[in-house]
Amino acid sequence: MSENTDIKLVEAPDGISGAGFFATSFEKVIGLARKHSLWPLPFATSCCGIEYMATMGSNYDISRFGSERPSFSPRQADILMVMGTIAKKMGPVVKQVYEQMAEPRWVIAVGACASSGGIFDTYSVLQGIDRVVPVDVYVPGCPPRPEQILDGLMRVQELAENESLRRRNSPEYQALLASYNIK
Amino acid sequence: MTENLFYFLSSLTLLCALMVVISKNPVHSVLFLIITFFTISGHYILLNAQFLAAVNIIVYAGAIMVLFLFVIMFLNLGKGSDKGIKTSMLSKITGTVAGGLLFVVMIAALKDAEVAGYNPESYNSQIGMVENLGKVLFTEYLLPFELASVLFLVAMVGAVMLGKKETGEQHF
Amino acid sequence: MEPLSNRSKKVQKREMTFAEKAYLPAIAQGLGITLKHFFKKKATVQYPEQTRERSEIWRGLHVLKRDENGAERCTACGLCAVACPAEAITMTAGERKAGEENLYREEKYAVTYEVNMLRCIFCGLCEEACPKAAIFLQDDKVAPARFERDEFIYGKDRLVEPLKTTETK
Amino acid sequence: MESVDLLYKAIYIIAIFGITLLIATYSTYFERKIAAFIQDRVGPNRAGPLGLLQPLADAGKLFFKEDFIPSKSSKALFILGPGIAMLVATMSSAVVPFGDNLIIGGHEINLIAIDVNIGVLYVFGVVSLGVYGLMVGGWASNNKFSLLGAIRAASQNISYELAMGLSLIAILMLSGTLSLREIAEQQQGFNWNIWYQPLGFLIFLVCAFAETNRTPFDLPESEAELIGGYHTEYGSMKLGMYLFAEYINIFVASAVMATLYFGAYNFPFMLELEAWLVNATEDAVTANNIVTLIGVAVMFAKIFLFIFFFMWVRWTLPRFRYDQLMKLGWQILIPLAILNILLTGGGILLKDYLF
Amino acid sequence: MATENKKVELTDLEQFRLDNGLALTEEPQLTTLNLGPTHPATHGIFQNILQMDGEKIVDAVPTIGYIHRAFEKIAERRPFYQITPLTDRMNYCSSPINNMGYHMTVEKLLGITVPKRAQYIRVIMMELARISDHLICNSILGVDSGAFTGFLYVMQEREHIYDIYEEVCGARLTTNMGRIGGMERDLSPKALHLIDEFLKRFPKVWAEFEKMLTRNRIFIDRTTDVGAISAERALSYGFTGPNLRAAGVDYDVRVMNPYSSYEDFEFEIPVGSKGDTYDRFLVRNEEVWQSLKIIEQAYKNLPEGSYHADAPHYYLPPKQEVYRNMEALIYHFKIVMGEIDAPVGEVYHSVEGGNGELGFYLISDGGRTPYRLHFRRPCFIYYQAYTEMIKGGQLADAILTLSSLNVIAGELDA
Amino acid sequence: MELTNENVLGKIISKFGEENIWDAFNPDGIMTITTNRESIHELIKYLRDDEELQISFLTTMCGIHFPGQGDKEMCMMYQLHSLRHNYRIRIKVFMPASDPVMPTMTDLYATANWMEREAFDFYGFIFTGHPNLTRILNIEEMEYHPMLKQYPLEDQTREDKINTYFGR
Repeated sequence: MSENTDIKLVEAPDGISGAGFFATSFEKVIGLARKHSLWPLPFATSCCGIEYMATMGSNYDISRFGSERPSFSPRQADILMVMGTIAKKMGPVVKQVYEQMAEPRWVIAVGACASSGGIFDTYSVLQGIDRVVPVDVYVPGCPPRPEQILDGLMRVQELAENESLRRRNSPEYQALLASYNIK
Repeated sequence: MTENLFYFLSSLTLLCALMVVISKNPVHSVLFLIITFFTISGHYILLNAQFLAAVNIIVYAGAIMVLFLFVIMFLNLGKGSDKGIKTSMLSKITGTVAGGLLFVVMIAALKDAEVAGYNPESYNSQIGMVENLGKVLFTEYLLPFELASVLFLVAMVGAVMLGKKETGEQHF
Repeated sequence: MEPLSNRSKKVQKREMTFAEKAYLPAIAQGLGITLKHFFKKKATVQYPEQTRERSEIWRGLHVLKRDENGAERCTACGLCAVACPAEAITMTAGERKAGEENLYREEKYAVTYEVNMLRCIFCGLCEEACPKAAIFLQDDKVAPARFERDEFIYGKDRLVEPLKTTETK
Repeated sequence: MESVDLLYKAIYIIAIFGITLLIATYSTYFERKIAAFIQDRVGPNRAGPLGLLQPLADAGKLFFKEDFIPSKSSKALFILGPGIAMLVATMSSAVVPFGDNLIIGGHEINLIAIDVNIGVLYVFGVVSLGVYGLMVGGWASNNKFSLLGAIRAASQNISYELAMGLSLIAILMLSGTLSLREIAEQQQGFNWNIWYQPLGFLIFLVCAFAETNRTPFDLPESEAELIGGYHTEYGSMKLGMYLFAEYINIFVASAVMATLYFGAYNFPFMLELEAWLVNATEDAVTANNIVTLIGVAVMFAKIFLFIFFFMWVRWTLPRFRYDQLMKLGWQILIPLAILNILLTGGGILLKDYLF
Repeated sequence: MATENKKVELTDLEQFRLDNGLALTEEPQLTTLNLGPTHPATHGIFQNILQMDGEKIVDAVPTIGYIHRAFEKIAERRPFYQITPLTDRMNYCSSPINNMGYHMTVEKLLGITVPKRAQYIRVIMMELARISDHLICNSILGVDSGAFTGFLYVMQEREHIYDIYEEVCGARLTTNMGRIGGMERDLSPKALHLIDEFLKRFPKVWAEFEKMLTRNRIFIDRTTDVGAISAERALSYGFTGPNLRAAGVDYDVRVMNPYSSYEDFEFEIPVGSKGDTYDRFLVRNEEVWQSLKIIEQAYKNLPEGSYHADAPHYYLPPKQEVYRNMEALIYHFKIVMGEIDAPVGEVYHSVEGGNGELGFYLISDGGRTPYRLHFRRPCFIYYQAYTEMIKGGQLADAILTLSSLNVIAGELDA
Repeated sequence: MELTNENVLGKIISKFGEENIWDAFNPDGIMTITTNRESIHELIKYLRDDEELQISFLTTMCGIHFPGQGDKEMCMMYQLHSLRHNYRIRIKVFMPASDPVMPTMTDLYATANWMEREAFDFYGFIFTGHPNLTRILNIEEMEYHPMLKQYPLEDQTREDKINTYFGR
């Protein structure tokens, strides 16, 4: 469901296809830029949101990663950080926010509730946001320590750094989105 | 060069002025009007009247048109802006007649007008500069200048009176 | 309304003085405080390189303990699964066969033991419920973030303490 | 004008443009660093050494982010908005004198891009246009939060322009010119306008904060109320341009304040230093150039101090409410500015009368 | 532009129009503004559909339930001791108060008396939780009014409180602290040391935070007369806690119905006069000082003794006993399986939560789980007054009112 | 007057009669009485407005479901508090599941509004006269009242759980 960077498809050698050496190193540069400028959209609904505040706080300081500018407008955000329980009433909202985000976009499910429903296996709680949006990184914990949230962020940085500029146009990605009925 | 610039500016001015009238969307109209003011300021600069150019921009483009835009933005809120305004046949006819008459009057007025020439020897290129302008305003045209300021005062008082809402309403 | 108890105390709320009305003193004071912090030592712990100290009883990642001989302590009694409010623990029990005494301490042992780390809320009730001191929440490890949901089902391969380090920490 | 002069001028203009952009770019970095330091944090430090590549990373990311235009918005205006904001912001640094004359190969070069004799009015006019960028963008987004932000921006800018203009008039009365270069020249040495116009400066400072939409006047984009205000719907580089424009505006405002009130490139004992240098090097040209270069450095130091002040205040104060903002502008600052004019006029008369 | 900000006196006609969903007058067009569920200032998720006349709020329709998690239903399916982690997640800003409140409720049902030492430890923990709750609320009020920095200053102190929690129970936020019948472990020397340090350092930080905002005119202007509610309306709306005290009623559960030895401590109840946002801010500020005072007293007079009640039927035996002693092993199994033979009955117990009277209404039918557990959640009760409080104010006021009410979505929706 | 359980009960019974107030007991220091839905509104109004009692604070109210108890299947609990005298009282009203209709308290206490909506949402109580009796916490489309004992707690779509492991 999410993109596994460990598995690399065999690519045509450089210079044969359109993307030559220049293009790939250019991609690397953009990957680096993206890596260091991931603006989060803190979709904080409950307890994990407080831990996110701690992550923003002086002791952990998410800004070291270039991610301290929280963009509450989905248009400007790069990562959707879903923190806290997502009830079934809220599910469509998450999806809508995801749809409003501009590519490239990543999703982190922070904490047990967002990832799987956690302790709340109840009629009203969505059992994991991967039922409505594709999730790239899961962070376990209830709530995770700020270190773990930063770990999750670094995981996304890995993804952002190694991602091809064309991945978002690839048929696999389109199929993934289609499976979530997004656009 | 200056001449070419003049023609360019003039055509732009006319075009934009026309667009002000033609545009369906009032916001576009206002924006074209702003460009018109800019081009007029350009003319002022060509005439070496920098002060006038700057004041024109500050007062008209910078303040008055902002207010226009402000009001129009409010108006556009509820309804779709591009629906167009339905005009009755009668008003179309009267509009045409009135416009035609104005056109005739203008032609008549301009027919005998003479382009004022200037004497290259006695022409003072600094005439549009601030100092000269100030001097002229405060000596030769002092009375009209002061009268104009009274007019402004009256207008201001009127605006305050109009802007003051009845008691009980929220002011902001 | 008259007071209900004799302990009430009105919060101090005085009129603004002229100086306060002029905004500037309070602004200057605020600026002074922030400037003081500007030159203060920074509180940040640079996480991946440095880690913040954690308490010894921090409830981190689970581990299945071995006893001093290296045999697994768990006897698959199922108390942890019952105590888990998130229902994250599943296990199947098996009988110990002859010759496996060095592997499992008791006659019954957990053939499979899975903790769903995404469900787990790290409340520590399993540790408390375990009568054999087999399951333990470590203070020096936390469950890491991962890309796939399946990777969070921790089986015995990842839960059981490696053989070499038998002493606790 | 000779072609060499023209060449130098062109180089200078390009340099100023470049410096403006560079400073704006790095303002984002410094904003983040200063915010972090004020808040006991360390701030971005992982992109490049000390995080110095952070602005480039942001720019790179913004450039390659999906360009998005809301379906119901007015497309042309949506693009025009950030364009205007950026254009207007970059225009205004043209009349700021960053230094005195440099003499290179016998050519005297004014370190000012265009020396118009209405410099103050030019800045004023250009700044007053900046609001169109926000208004057009906010309106075109077809989002109520954006619209509210745009409306707030418009009314705030109009209101504070008045007080700003009035506070400037006192300066103009003192200096008797509209040219920024002449105003700068008049503040020779330590004879800065701030000593004569403390109240005027205060008013101007507050208005500058309001005009650049910085805290405590950042209502148009106040995060807590309006999410992003006028730029809520903007992503990718269009957002970048808005942010950029804001920082350029700060830079220009700082430059103008330094010029008008803090003696621009002048520093104490400037003449003495030049005289000493002429004695020491026995070369008036070199001496002049050295002093000019020091002057440029002093000017930038002043600008940076102001930029720092902008950021310092940003991370300290709460913001006003809309009606309080208007009240401050109309009922306090404008009367104060008028009072300031009267006082200045009285002072000038008194001086003429006594001496 | 005149700039008065008065509450609007509506004429009858206007009221009629308002009641019937009509525009107030013919002229101003009302705009609908959707505040939430993911608005940055809602800190948690609830929605308000505002009817705006320019910047003025004419009407608001709140929608809640965006993180309804069915606590009460879960509680009917879990043994008593497994409900503690649930209570953590209600008011997650001050979980220990919830934990202890719940434990005291069950203890009341089971008839256990907790030794003094455990009660004092509980008091320390609860007051720490209150401090952490109030400091989040007040600093967030600063953030929403634009002053972000103070928030990060006090967040550092919150980290220190977390450190203490961590030393006491092993978690930072969702503490799961204490057990039915006492604490799960005694205060370690390190915990005592941390509390001592906290008592020394915190007053300076808090005084500094107060200095940044309390007498700043921008802040005073922003908060005075904003979101005011009279004592009568507040009582009718069921307000308790700081929000009621800001309106001038000195109702505090700690004083009226002391629990956990609160009668031993000297402290005052700060009250406001107008019930506006500034009052709420000041009351919370003052309560932090009072809490500090309580912690100081409890820490100084911490009695010796056991940290848990001597109730082998309900309190887990120590691990060492379980390995050796058959009886202890049986109790251990019974308690973990939830077969503690709770008596039939119903109890109501309330504690002064971070936000007000946090009540637990527990009905037991003698089974292994509660038959019904109803939480009296103060946030749920406050929030319905929100509409009334923001009507006639401005958008910016609404935001500040919301953050000063300290509505926590987890508690609101349960 | 010092409020004690006895004199409060006496006052109430003398006002409303034995036939409307019954089952008074004291499980946890808070007197619990049972009344019927005809007198509940009057009773709460009386408690609020009586000069002596001043029981004028609605602490909480909640529904309870006792399946299989005939016409006492649904219960509504009101808990009131006199801040002046620091006296709490609990009132219960029972009714059959087929007809969970009660008068609303919104005209007496503003706070009753959402509490009643919650009770409606959870149990399906109908409060006659309530200004806006709609679901409050759950989605509008929900077809049942989830807190009734017969409905399951768990999310029915969850796949990663094997129930046999948990013995529930």
